[in-house]
Amino acid sequence: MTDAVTLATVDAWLRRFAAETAEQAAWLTELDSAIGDADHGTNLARGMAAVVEKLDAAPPADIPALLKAVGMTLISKVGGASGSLYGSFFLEAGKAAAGADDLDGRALEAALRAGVGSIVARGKAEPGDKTMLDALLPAVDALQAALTSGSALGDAVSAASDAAAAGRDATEPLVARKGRASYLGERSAGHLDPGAASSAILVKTLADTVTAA
Amino acid sequence: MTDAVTLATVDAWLRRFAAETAEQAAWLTELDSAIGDADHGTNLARGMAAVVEKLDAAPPADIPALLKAVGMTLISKVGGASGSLYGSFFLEAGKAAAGADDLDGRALEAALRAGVGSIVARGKAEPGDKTMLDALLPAVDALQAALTSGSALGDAVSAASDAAAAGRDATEPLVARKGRASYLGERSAGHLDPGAASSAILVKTLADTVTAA
Amino acid sequence: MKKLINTPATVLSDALRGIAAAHPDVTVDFDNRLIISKASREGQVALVSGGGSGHEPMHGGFVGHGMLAAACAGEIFTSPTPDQMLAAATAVDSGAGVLFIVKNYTGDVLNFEMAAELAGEEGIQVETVLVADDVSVEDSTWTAGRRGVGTTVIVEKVAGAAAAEGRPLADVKAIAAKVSANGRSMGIALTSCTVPANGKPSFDLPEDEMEVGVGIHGEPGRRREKLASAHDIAEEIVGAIAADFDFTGAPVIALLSGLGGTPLIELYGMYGEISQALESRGITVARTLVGDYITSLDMAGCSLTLVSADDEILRLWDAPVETAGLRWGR
Amino acid sequence: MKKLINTPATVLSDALRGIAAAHPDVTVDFDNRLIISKASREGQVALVSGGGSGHEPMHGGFVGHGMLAAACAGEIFTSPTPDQMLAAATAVDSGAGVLFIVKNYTGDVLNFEMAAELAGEEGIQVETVLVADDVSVEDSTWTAGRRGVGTTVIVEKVAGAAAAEGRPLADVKAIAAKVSANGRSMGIALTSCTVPANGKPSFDLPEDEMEVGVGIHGEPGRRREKLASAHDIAEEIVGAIAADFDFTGAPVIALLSGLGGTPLIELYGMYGEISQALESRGITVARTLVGDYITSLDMAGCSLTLVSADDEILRLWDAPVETAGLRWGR
Ligand SMILES: Nc1ncnc2c1ncn2[C@@H]1O[C@H](COP(=O)(O)OP(=O)(O)O)[C@@H](O)[C@H]1O
Ligand SMILES: Nc1ncnc2c1ncn2[C@@H]1O[C@H](COP(=O)(O)OP(=O)(O)O)[C@@H](O)[C@H]1O
Ligand SMILES: [Mg+2]
Ligand SMILES: [Mg+2]
Ligand SMILES: [Mg+2]
Ligand SMILES: [Mg+2]
Repeated sequence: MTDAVTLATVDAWLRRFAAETAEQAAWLTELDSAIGDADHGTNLARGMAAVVEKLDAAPPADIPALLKAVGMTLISKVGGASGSLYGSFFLEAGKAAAGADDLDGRALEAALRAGVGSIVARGKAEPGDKTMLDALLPAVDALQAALTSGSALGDAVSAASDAAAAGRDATEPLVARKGRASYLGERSAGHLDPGAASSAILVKTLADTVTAA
Repeated sequence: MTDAVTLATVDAWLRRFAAETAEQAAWLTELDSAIGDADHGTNLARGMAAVVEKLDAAPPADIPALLKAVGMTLISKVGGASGSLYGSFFLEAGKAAAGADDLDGRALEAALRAGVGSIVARGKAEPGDKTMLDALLPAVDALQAALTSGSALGDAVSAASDAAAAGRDATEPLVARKGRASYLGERSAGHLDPGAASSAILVKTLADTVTAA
Repeated sequence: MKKLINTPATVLSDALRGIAAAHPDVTVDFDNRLIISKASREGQVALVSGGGSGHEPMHGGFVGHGMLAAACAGEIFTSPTPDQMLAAATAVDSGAGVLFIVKNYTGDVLNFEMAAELAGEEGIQVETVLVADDVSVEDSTWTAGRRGVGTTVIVEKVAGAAAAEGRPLADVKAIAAKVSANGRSMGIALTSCTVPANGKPSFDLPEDEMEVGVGIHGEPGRRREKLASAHDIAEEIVGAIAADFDFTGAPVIALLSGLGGTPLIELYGMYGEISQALESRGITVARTLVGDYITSLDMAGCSLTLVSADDEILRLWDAPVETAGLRWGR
Repeated sequence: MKKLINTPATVLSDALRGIAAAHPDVTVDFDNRLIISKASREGQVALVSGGGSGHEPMHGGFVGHGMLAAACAGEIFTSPTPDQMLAAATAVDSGAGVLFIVKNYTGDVLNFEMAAELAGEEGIQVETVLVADDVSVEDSTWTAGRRGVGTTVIVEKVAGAAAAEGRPLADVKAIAAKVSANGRSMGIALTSCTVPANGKPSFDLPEDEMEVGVGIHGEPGRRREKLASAHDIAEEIVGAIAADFDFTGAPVIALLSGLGGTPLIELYGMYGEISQALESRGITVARTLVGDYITSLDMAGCSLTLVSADDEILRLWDAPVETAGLRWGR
């Protein structure tokens, strides 16, 4: 376990996320099938496979470049709401990390918060709207709280992952107000939000990668 | 039981046939669904219901007029192969009965044979082609044979009915060469021909009516 | 059975009401179940077709300028009756005669035959052309012969254009007969259709099987096979059609029709494969239609029709047509 | 899952090959998944639309003279990406600017937004019109708002005619926005569709139930009801649409679209009922389309769209159009 996130760690994180989305694609699509249009897992897996290809073909030189490459690839390969939102997330996170070499806890938190901020800016959703933000916002908050209370980086990202999972689970009873699920009105309650589910995977793979590093 | 077929008997026969086709419509359509286009029962039931309406609205004065009315009604209400073939059958039977008052056994046989002849003339099928003729031809032959051997009318029509039923059953193993079932080639074997099935009902209702008269 | 209908018994009459409401350029004769063109046709040969319903847009959707003068609608999958055909001929004949376009089914043939006799008795000049293009049915003088399927659409279009040019009945008939002779079709189904009055699928088909060589009436096909890829299906259909008629001599009009329950995205995918299969056999496509033109209620599947087209056929194909189902040039 | 396809992953690229083969008057850019019109458009505003695939003929079938200059095809039910839209805008802009026609889905909106920014940076004048016409979704500033469905087809036709007349971008946008504001839609489904990559129906529906208020992406509707007669469904749909917008003030363009798995005979039956339901509410129909125009893969069901049409809209509606999916006047 280390106390800063290196380029290798970020690379490993996103490859792990790619492997995990491929594995969970059917489940994510299943969730999207209940309250959306049954493509979330397929889309994300396709996009992350393209990301891995990109990373293999042209390994970025530093973390900001890597995050930018991921964002651009997702934007140009995924489509749909999540392609544009996850794409913006990585682009903005990359911008926030500009100039940095490794990311310590604070820098990681700043990058993630900037990414989440761009999802808010683009999608105009609020907490409780039953979207990926319901997993991502608590995750960033938990990361911050843990770092503030002096936790080591590994513990802090684990806390973030737990918060994302809790946030994902908390979307189940919600009535969606953004995204396709909002078309269902009351019928959207009783189902996990697929984007929150994939976001929880995103944060969990980060935690797993950092704690294994 | 009588020894000649009266107008009332013919009228009763066709009403009985109408009732019976209505009752057996689903079965006939089921047979047609296996090797045809799933409409034989529906079509015949619709046509015979129209016949009954016609007989109610304008009761024909004699047997030839009645048979003609039945033929015209079937031709104009049924459509498909069987509408035209059963229609011709009754038209031609009516012509053969022209001038007759009641029909004795020989006159009945002549009328039916003329009717069957018009099915042959129109449809150009031969025995063994897996059509209604496979029930009708044996029926007329059996009627003739019984009358020749001196049977009473009732026994003769019962023999005709048995022959029609046997002819219907004998269509099962045949490969169809006429009608829609012929499109199936070898796959038409193993199913009763729907037209033979309805023809057997036609002859059976005749026998039932004559023996009850 | 899940259908957007009122009751099985009124499917046809309800549809006729909808056609009348949607298409002000045709007249619907509800008693006789006719769809009649309002396009002027003075002195021209009038084309009349018809058949069982359930194949929409065929035939009612092909009534209008440059195609049919009238269509007779039978009950679902049941040929119309001679009365209907006679009423149609009477309604549309302007003295130049009537051409009956008949698909080769016993019921259609017999009923149109009677109608032609009746019309003749009323002094209407009637000729008939028969379409029997389905290569999945073995052709033999001992049987009812081949079914008439997709070539019918092309016969109606091309002969309709000839009629609109003012050609005499004998010419129009000859052109129709030429198209009919030059056309071959074959279809496959992934599911059965459900006849409303029957209420259940006409045949059952396991999830991993398809029927090869189906017609348009829910009858099973010539054989059942494992569900294949679009590529392999295209090879099979094109192979069978090309084996039956030499289509390399002249460019073809290609019609890939859905059977009613197959979405356009699948049809286009199929057409990509068909186009390759044709090219690899040296067959040149001059004109293409992809969509629902001759259907079988809600059946999932498709049928391919090729017509070998000389210059006259192509010219008449390109002539203006204005119907609900086919329209260009006006 | 029974589909006429090769593999789920190639459904879109296979369909694009078929479109290219079937329609010589469009160019298919396979890399960018664009369908581009070959019709001359010098100095005219170019319309670009697009969205997830599975709704054919929308949008690719509406590319051609008098309608779209290009369509961007996304994966099944997945909005295309900004790259595609930028490539389309670049390919079709002749200097008069580009109008993006966008259905109101988060993905479509976000991706077209990014594309508009990128195109702006490249000096292409871009305007956007949003379609959000589905009355089965409650309209609220707190939510993503209404879905865009059938009105899109009418926006594309009418705005395309305005562009073909040489009207400037601001005018074409204003006309498109007027049609969009005047349009309302609602759909019902008897079955779910099956997304190829998912391999099973997106939702299960018992034999005797239907989904009311469905969109075109296999999402369940607003509620589930007992399967009703065509008459009652027409009353429900027309009632909901008429309650949301006053259509008695001007004649309407009515579009009854199948969802991909519903045969035309059922659609016509439905239209007969809809026409009555409209009449009984004092709504006059000026133009009608019945058929598959905006679909949802193989879903059985239909959607009704009404657009209140002033003289300008009607005139532009009647103007010539030459696309695979809509064609008249040439
Ligand atoms: N406005 C929004 N803000 C944040 N997240 C959103 C928004 N709209 C949708 N999402 C997220 O996107 C997810 C759906 O992604 P996906 O299925 O890939 O796209 P689409 O809805 O276009 O098919 C939803 O589950 C939700 O979490
Ligand atoms: N050429 C023919 N000669 C005699 N009977 C025939 C002929 N063709 C068909 N049939 C009979 O008609 C029956 C089918 O009738 P029906 O289903 O009502 O008509 P269709 O085949 O037009 O749907 C067949 O089962 C067969 O008995
Ligand atoms: Mg989705
Ligand atoms: Mg039949
Ligand atoms: Mg029939
Ligand atoms: Mg999507």
